Amino acid sequence: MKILIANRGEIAVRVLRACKELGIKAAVIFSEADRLSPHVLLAEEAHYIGPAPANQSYLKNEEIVKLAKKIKAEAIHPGYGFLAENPEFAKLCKEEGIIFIGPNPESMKLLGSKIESRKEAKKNNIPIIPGTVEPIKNLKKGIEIIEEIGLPVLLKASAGGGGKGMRTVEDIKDFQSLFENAQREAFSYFSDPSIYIEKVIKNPKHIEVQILCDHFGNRIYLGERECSLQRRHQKIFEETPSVVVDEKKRKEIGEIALKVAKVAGYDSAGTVEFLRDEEGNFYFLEMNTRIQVEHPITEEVTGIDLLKEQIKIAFDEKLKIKQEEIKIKGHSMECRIYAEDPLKNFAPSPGKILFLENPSGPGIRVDSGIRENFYVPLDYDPLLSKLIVWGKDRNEAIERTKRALDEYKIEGIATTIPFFKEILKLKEFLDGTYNTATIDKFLKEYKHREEKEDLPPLFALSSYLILKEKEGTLFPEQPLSPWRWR
Amino acid sequence: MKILIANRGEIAVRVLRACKELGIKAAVIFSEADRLSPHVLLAEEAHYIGPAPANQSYLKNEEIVKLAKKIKAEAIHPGYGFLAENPEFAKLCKEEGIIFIGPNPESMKLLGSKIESRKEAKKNNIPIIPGTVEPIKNLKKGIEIIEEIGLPVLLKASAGGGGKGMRTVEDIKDFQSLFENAQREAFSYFSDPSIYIEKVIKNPKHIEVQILCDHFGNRIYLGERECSLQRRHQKIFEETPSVVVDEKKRKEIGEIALKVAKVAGYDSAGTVEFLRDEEGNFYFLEMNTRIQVEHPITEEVTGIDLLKEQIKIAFDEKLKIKQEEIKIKGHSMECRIYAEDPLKNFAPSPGKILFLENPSGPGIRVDSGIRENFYVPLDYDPLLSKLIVWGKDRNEAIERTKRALDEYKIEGIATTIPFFKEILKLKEFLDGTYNTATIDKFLKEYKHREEKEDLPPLFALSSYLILKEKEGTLFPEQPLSPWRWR
Amino acid sequence: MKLLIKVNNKEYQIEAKKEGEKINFIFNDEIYNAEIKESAPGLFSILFEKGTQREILANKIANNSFNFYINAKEYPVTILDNLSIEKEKFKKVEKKIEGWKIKAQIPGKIVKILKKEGEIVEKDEGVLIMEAMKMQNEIKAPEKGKIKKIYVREMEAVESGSILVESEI
Amino acid sequence: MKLLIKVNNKEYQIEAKKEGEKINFIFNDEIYNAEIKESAPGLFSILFEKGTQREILANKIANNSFNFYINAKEYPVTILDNLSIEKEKFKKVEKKIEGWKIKAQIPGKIVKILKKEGEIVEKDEGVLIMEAMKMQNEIKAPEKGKIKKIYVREMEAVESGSILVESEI
Repeated sequence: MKILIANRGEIAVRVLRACKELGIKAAVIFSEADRLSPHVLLAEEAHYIGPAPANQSYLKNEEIVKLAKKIKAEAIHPGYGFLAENPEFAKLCKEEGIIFIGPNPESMKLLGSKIESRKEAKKNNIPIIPGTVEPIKNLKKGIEIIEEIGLPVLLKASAGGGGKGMRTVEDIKDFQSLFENAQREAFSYFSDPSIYIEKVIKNPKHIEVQILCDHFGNRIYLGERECSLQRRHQKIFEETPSVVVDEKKRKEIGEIALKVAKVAGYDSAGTVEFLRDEEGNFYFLEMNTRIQVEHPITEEVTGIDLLKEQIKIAFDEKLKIKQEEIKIKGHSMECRIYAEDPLKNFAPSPGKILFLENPSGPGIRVDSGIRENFYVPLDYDPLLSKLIVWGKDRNEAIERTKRALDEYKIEGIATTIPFFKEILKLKEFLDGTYNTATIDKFLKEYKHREEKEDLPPLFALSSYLILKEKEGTLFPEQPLSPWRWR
Repeated sequence: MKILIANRGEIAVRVLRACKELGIKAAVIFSEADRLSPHVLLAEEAHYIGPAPANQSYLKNEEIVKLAKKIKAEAIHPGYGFLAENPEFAKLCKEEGIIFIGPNPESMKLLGSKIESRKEAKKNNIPIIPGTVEPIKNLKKGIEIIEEIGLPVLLKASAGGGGKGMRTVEDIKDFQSLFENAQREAFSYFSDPSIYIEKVIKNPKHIEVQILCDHFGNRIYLGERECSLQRRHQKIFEETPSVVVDEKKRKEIGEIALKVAKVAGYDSAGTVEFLRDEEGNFYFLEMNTRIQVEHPITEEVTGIDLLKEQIKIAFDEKLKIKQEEIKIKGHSMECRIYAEDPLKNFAPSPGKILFLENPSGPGIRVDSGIRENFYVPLDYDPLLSKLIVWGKDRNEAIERTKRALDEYKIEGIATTIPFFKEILKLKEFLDGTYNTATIDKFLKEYKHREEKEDLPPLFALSSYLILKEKEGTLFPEQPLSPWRWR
Repeated sequence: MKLLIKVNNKEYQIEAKKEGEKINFIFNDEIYNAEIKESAPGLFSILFEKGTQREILANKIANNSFNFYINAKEYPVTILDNLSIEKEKFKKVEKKIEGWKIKAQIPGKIVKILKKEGEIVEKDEGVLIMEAMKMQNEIKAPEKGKIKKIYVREMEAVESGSILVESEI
Repeated sequence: MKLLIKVNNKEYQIEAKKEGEKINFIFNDEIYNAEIKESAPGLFSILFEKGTQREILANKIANNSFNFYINAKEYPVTILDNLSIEKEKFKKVEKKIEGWKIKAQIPGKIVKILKKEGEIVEKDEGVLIMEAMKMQNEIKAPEKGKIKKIYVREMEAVESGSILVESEI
């Protein structure tokens, strides 16, 4: 058996590992920018797919399927991002007789549409954020709905995305002008003036449920992940269990998640996302039809290898794990290490990794897509690696994460490692009350802690290098970095 | 609070990590050979202790205690080896008001003597290997004992060690000459002709029980470790649970282990070692009064950080974990990676590590004392690191270990990594029937698997380098390694 | 020797002496003794007499100018000795006359140019938008100035360090 | 070009050609095409046309002589081209006349010398005992011979590669 991995970076490495443990051969693809990427260097088979830009390489669905057939791979694993949630690609695979490791294209398509899945959820009594499920076109209907669900509300273009045509209504007096405004913008961007109205959930927590569904109607949930630490709606840190979810709530949202999967005919590993309001109500948000970046923390507390389960399901195996066997043991958290400079407003920091030392020891796992001497390209997502930590309780997990961040040395480019060291001291983090707004609020006053104790060693080395240079005992001047030969 | 770590290599790193997670400051010591060892580079405080030979550095008990007092450390952690099981050192610490992180000197002394602890065990109805507990001096008494316990038996010099004065008696006819022989040799080496007789346990398994005992009489056991894979009586691989230990047996030997601890007044983390014969009988062998090399596999299946517990106990904390809370989850195994060349009869292979890549991903932990560019000194134990693997069952643990060994790249010196890849294919390993003789038997016909598939890449690179050299496009000749600048 | 060390644009003055692999220096009236050993190319272990140990990666980016990394934290450092201090002062004067230049900090693509040559821009006003790693960043004017020259066009790919925009006064 | 490659003392003959970073070679009547890229100093990724990828560390130990490492496994490799092949043959003849030499494979300490100069030793008979990393190893005679010279004393520390004992015939 052979699987073609149609991705790059840490997730391609993760899939490689799962294949190896299952005794399945694996081949990877690489763009011009990735010839020397760790996912290639770790693979025993690798194929060039195109130039650096993703639309000329990792997104070339037809070439990828053609390659799979050429090298006699039975299946394609899409990872996350790129082609992972593209129903057309899943369909193409099916038509060409290649197993797509993910859900069937129909359920993917349904769940990929926020509006359709919201409708379907409402029909099946799954709690959704109060508001319209059909687009509205006139003011009067809008006022009726606001009277029903209360203020504040969010106006969203039906066809929208990227915040275009979005308005928040705090006061009913402003509704008319904001509504007309939103309609105009929606029309000018999408040629469709229809507008949705949704209640604004204040300071929500983002909590999601991991599920596994096979081709035979077996479905289980594997507990939740709290992903409320977000920078501009991008998750940066996740943990499980959530401080606000107890055994009873876990069962409740787990069963809702399975209902979503059942309604949609879902048959793979997937994640059902919820928002939780300050009163503790959960609302179905959407379902992600892929393996997620943050899947490892669920693996850590359940002991179940989600990648391997996902692959086995795709190969028509029956799910052997029973719901009652799922036990959550201890606590796990993940820090996403990005090539971004926290001191420069998180500007991307591509470049060469001059020194790398991964943390290890008890409870530490690093899922990484980099290594020393690797040049982080600027063409793709800046996720370098994920620091995944397990502890017997939340407190031990926090102490270990701190310890591991101190050990973790990615040097030569700026990363989010120093930023996480500060996050872990935040009161809202420590007491678990944080929500999706916490990080953006914190960032307004963020800077690295001034490490006064770092000054003497910096002075010592500065003096050493300059005096050695004057002595003429330093290596001769070189165009790049004389103390860094590689 | 501050702890002085009186050790080096991976165990010093392990203790550093535990201290950091507990919020305790830590300082390390280093010999002349270890100025740039990872345990020093990872520490925030380090002190030179003496020249490379251990008896001038890591064994200098008085200097170490003096240093601890000078830098205001409250406690010393001895790791394993060096001063870890030296009751004189433990006593010295106590006298100087420094906490020795280990048991009280009296229990250490009692358990350090094989003969004394065997006597004490017999007195307390703890099963020991049949034979004498008192030295015998005449032939007649010897024959009586053989009649009682049966052949074959081992004759051992009371004062002995290192195999001196040891004889195996298979046939009673040979007893007289072998006995006299052993006596003579014992007398010439140790000036003491007394001899012990012990039954030979054929093809034994080596199984040990981890325990934790505090200063308040609380004692728990944390399951067993099977350490039967040994090369010349040196453990090289351990796993837990043992294939031959079930829940009932675990409780039985666990309780025997706690009895040993109780009898000896033991009050720290420790390990009670047993031999298991082919009929499934367990015999108490000895107790190790330190944290052991193989402790991590117990941490993996119980979720308990043994180092942190050991330190807390030494600081007079009460053990909070109850026996009934200890649950064994999944399966864990450890490969000891040594700087030894399996193809050259395991000759030591000190030298510079030119390339290092540690495995990671789900279920993988590496407790390591090395890094890239580190020069492995020839003055100490050749243990480089430990590959520790967890899987939800034995099968997953094995598959992961194989995967991790394939990922693990220590290059520039010879290591036991390729050797483990072969061990993991052994029938006796896979079915769990292996015993302490398995490896030595296997080694007689051992060689690395001839990897025919490695030849084409070797040829490609050979051609490339030689043709590049002829072109003159290779770097100019250098005294050491022109393609390896560092 | 007297050294002026700029760390993160803050200036510190020390007096340093080197003996073999040992460095003695005085900072804030305190004496420090450190031994320095290279643990890997470009990596240095600094061990102070009292036991403090830190490992630093030194990445030289120009003469007397480094990016140092301690525990994955970046410290841009410039070292000036007596002579260089004078030169630096002179350069500062020169610079004042010349106005400012904006260089690309990272390689990327110019997505949009927001100003024209000849336009006056205020401090922190956006001048152009650059994209790298799927992220767009607005590049702002470091000081008030009049745009003298724009060296790039929209959709142009630029290398790290290349000059994008120059002002006068 | 014809090359003789010795891997683990087994000899293989190939015919190789280099074009840029690409290597074509023929081995056992099969044609291989590979692209070679240096992923880190001394590390090379070999990518064959059909997709096979392997990474090799090359540690040069002498002219035309390397220790290669694939997946942590050491392969001592010597590469001989047409010209070198002749030289090597000549050297072999020379060697036969000279008897053998024992060199230290690793640095260590001589613990005990078991033979005297002038003594005849059989193949695999112990000549001396060396200690390194807490382990003692008996060093054996590679062939039968008469000991001509012992270069070391008991308790002497020796470097890797230094000659310990030499025989005649």
